Amino acid sequence: MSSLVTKVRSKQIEMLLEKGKRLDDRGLLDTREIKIEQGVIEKAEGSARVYLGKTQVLVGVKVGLGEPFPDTPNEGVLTVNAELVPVASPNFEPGPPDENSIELARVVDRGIRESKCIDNEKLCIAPGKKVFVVFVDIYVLNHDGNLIDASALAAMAALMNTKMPNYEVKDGELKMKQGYTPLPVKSHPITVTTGKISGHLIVDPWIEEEQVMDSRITFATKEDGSICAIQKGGSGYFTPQQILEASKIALDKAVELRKKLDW
Amino acid sequence: MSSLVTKVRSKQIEMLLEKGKRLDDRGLLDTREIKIEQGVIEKAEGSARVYLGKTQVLVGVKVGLGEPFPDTPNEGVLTVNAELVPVASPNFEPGPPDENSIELARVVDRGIRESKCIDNEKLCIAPGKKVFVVFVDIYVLNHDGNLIDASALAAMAALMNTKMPNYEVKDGELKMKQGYTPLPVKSHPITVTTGKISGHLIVDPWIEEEQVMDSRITFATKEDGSICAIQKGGSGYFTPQQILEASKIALDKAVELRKKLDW
Amino acid sequence: MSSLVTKVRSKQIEMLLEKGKRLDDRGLLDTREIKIEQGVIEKAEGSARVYLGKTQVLVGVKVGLGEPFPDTPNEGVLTVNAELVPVASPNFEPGPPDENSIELARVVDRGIRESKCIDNEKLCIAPGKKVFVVFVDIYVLNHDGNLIDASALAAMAALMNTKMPNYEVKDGELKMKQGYTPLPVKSHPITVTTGKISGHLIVDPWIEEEQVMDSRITFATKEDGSICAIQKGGSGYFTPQQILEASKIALDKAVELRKKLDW
Amino acid sequence: MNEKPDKLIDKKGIRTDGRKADELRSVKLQVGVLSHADGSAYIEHGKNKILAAAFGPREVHPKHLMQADRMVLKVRYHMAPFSVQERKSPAPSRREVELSKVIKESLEPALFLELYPRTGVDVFIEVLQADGGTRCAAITAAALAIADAGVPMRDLVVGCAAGKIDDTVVLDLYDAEDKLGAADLPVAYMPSLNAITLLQMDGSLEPAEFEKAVGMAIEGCKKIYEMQKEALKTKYMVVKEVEE
Amino acid sequence: MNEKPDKLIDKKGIRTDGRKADELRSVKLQVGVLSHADGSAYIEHGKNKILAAAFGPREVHPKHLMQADRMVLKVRYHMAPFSVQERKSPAPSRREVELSKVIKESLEPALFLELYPRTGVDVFIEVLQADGGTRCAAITAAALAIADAGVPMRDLVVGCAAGKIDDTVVLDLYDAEDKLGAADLPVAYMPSLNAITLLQMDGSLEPAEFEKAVGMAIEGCKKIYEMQKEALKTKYMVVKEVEE
Amino acid sequence: MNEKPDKLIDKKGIRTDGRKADELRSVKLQVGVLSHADGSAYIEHGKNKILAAAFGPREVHPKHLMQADRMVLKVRYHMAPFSVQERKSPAPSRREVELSKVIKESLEPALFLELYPRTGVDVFIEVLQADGGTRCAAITAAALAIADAGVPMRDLVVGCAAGKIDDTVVLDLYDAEDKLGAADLPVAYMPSLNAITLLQMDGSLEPAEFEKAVGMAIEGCKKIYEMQKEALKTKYMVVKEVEE
Repeated sequence: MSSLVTKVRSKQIEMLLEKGKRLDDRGLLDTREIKIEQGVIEKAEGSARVYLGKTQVLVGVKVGLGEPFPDTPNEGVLTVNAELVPVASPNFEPGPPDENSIELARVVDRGIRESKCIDNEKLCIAPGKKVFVVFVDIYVLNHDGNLIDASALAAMAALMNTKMPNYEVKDGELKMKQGYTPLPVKSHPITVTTGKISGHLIVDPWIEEEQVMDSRITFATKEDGSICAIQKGGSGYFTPQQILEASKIALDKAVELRKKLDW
Repeated sequence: MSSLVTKVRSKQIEMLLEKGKRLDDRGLLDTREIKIEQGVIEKAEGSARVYLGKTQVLVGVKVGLGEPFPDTPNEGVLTVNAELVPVASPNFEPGPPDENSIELARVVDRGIRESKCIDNEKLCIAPGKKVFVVFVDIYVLNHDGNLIDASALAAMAALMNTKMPNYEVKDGELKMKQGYTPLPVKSHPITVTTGKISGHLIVDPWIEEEQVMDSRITFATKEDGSICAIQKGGSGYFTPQQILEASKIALDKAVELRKKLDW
Repeated sequence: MSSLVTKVRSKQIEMLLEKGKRLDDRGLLDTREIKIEQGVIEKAEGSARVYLGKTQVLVGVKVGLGEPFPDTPNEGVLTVNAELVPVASPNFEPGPPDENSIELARVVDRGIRESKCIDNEKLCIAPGKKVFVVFVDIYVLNHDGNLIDASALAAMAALMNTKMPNYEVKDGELKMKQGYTPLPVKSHPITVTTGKISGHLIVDPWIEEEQVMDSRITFATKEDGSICAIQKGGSGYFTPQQILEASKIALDKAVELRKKLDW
Repeated sequence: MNEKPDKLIDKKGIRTDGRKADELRSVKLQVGVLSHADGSAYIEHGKNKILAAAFGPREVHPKHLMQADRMVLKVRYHMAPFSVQERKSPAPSRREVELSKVIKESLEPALFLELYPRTGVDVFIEVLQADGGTRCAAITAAALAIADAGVPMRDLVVGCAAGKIDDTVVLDLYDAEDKLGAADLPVAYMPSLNAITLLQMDGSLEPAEFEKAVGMAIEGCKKIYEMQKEALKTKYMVVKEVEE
Repeated sequence: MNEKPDKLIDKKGIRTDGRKADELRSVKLQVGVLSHADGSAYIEHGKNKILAAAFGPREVHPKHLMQADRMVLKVRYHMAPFSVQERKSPAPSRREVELSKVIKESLEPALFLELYPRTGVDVFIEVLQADGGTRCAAITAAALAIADAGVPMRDLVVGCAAGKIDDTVVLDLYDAEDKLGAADLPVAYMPSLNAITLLQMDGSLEPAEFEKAVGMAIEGCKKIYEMQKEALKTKYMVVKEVEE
Repeated sequence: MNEKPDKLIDKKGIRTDGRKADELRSVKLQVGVLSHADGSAYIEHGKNKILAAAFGPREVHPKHLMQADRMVLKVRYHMAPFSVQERKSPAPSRREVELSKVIKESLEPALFLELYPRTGVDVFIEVLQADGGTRCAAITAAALAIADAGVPMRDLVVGCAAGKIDDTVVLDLYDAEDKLGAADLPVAYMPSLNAITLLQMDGSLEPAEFEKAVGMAIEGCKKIYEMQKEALKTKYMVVKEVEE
């Protein structure tokens, strides 16, 4: 977008915010409509597509076998990767992950990992030798803003939908057994991002807002009301007061979403 | 080449084709002179240099040891790689393989693989554990057109010239024995490319023709007259009738070449 | 630097050299002041920072475990890598090693390897299976000229400062024992680079001289006065007579430095 | 994974997924599915699920690829890591590079490249789930995405494979048939111009079988072509209704 | 390597390295340490040893990254291969890419980006030895390097983490506390503007603990800020003395 | 592979390949062997088989490498995957990057770089088979390729190594001598200017041996120089005959 258009749009957005309104008619603390479809990729061990307004994220989960890390011989391995697929935006280019997709993957990873929502020890088949390796691939299909929340939601929905093949170790050999077991998901972190535009805090910024936004702050929180991951982004700043306000907003929205999603 | 020069040359080529002639005095279905030198790289297990007119391709074959693929535990591994070496053309740049060299390698690979010309099971030393890995490296040294046919010919000539060291498994240990065995080559696919310039089909296009050519179609065929690989290339199209015509041309030329080469 | 500035500076340097002088008041065969600090990175197994005038090079040595090369089953593995860290010069860019850092690493490597200054067989823990892998990482922190000599000096000083953990093989298992052993350094190659500016040979060129220098020649020599590595660099040439003169200079300076450093 | 069946086609001419020799898999097409692409389409062809987006005509990036006398079409065929049995690295494989090239060359004949010099059209194809015949389904979707972007075309391009399983020439192989069958022959075609714009084959075909397979693939293309046109119409009808 | 201790903080509130809960590690700052950078600084924060250099304002390279309406700040956070226990490959890891981004975004609020369009400032950070809290120490040094390069700033930026070990909220975690503790919360702050420019967290914190940790980190930042100003002053005083 | 022989040179001064200490391997040179390069040459030096091609003077690509006050020479030394015992990956190794640099610097003194500003010459060297001393043979061929391209030169550059096997200084080491010998000293030389443009060494040499080796390498260079001139003459004579 040209610099002039950005400035005009920026002014317009600020004026609306002064009146407690947003371009798309939401209130400052309203989340866009959420739609979750699970099991959309039958060939993957788990999958979910999330629509957050027009933002569309597909997450596929593949479960493979591998070796554990030497310092956690009894735990499975979780890998989160994000692709900003070029179908999603004229600004995405094909190629190896850039800083934006790496940050996205790492923030989603942190929410999952730090909430300890997966019972990692149940992913161990033979301690120190064979464990399940869970690949969570985030595929952003349409970028209409707030990729972090949409991706975190899609990743959790896909993990909740994931099944693992059954294995047993017999005479030192690994054998596949009949049937599947659901991935052991113990809790459900909810990730809420708040944006700041000229002093106003707004929830779930969409793309027009992101383009004029000072900064954002993301909180992943658990069922018990504790915080498990935070990420500030963007070229602006927050006052300590705004940070605390954003944390409260995130906790409130999480409660609201848990009810809606029954998580 | 500038766009104007291309257009003039293009016109000239078309006018000649109308009269059944080509820039280099060949008939439309004539192949350039072929010269094959085998064993030119003494240190490689197999090698051949092919001259197709001024086009020059060197293929070296290295035979190593490796593990078989899990789904074919009794078969050796064949790998075809092509380098458009920058000595060959002012338009070739050093660097990792681009789409042209990857297509070249894969088309040659397909001709070899689908014709089943190598007795893959004879490349197995210890089932599921040790097999021969055959690296076919195509090195384009001078690009005067029709790299596919020249490369396919050079690859086959090099494979026919390839020797494998002898191994035996003794007490679970792999031991090299005296002498060498020829690579088991069972048949000899012949690859023929036909180009289309403003409706005319020509065999073995050279570089001046390639620069103005609509499209090309390559057929690899076997001794028994069956087709084992096809590749259409270029930004133009063929009618179904032209496709069938090109297939007949390729089969006829293959018979002619087999006689000439005694393959 | 602009081409004009370079020419003026070049002229100035040449005029001084005619009078046996240099821009920084050194004599033609004088080395800049050398300062060596060992053990500056406590967490590395060895380290040293060398100041050669304003040129500053930090070398860290990490000692790990790995497999020996198949053709030297009784020897440890030495790996030298150099990073022209972008803090060191406005002309250094982040990214994979370019030809300059690769040459630097390989010349330093050659001095160490060809002098046989490390008792490689003492780096073997279990022949053919486990050996020490010694990573020498050259980190150029400030580039004020003559990186080769500064880096070679820092690498040797770091290796002399390196300790290896103690291991023993017990019942086929590798066990770490108490304490550390110094890396077995048997000799101390000294590397001296001579530059040529319009016929004058100068020792230890600094950056202003390097920018106008025709070429350089580096000799690594041992305690016994033998030469173990040479590298000519730069776009100019040397006469055979100049080469011999440079070799004598290098041998003389090495003697002088050995005294100073007590190596 | 699964055992190889004795036969891929039984005495009655029924294939392992219940189809007859010349029967297409079900095909579902949707146009205009992505709000930030200039054009887009989604195809479900059997179990293949593929998304295509077109951007342009726009500036060519990087600039040195710009052509003074023609439009530059760039195509990327890419498979999602979760689209296949074993997780695929997102880095482009040699297969994906080759397919990107042949798909590009299958679409170029449909475009008036020389009429839009100094511009570029980028087509991105994402295979979300693969089940045999992805390049053909990708072409079908890509052509729709380009049309949806408003780029003038000589005709739509449509892809469909034929091949041989056991001793029978059949239409539109799915994954298991592709892997265990005797030959696969993907074709792309512009029906109103009777032009074949992609043709590949691997396996083994007698000349007569080859001729039959080409004909069968073309018939398959023609059927899907009707659905393509319908999908385009539907989208614009819907748009029209909304606008009223 | 080392065994996990029973407790990271004892009954008297003393941590495994002898510090109290709200005690900083020793910090040593030096400005203008590299002769070929436009600005530079060196920090020893506990056992962290970090070098930062700033170049600019200068031409943006490569050119297509130049912005017509603002200065472009580029930041690279990089760890020396020998800075950590196991040798680290010099190729940038995903962690280093993310930290480069958040550090850049922590420094940008201090710069008058819009006043210097079409120019660029490059900040290179080299972690020579890492002992927990490198991103915070890196920010402290980077801000000094930028100031040393003479680039106008709204305020210095200073980094300091807080966190939780066992059940206690503490200041400035070192490596072992970071790995074995319950939460780490790095903060960057501009004291005179009361602006938080970096905030990350992983682990588990109750809202009240979070509030406490943010406050504690800010107090830590304020202390280091005084040292930053001193370090800048010292450098320029020294320079002045030399010039007289 | 092969066992190490007891001696690399016997009592009569005969080496394992039958040569005397100061004897060159057979050298075969051919100029103008590639039709699409501006200049080209092929060398067989012992069992080394090397192809060199020169392009230019032409535009520098990418443009930012262009120099306003001089011609830019780019050199790539590259080994074919099948040129050595174990298949070599076609990606450039660190060794190939270093050799490309020193070969470039061995050729630059022969060119009037400052007379052709804003232009570039690219030299591509392909080692088809390697048997010790490839960098020297590559230089010999590269100089011929540049001359064949019609780029003005101060002199041809010619490469030849000397070295030490057992206790004897010898000329032109082949692969086994290189690997098992005591020192290898590759030299490039412009005979009519008495200029050494490449000199490297690894191994161990006394100063006197070093002096002897340099002298021996220069004598070797002079012999090959005569063949170079002959090869150029032959090509142009042939060309002349054809033109008549």
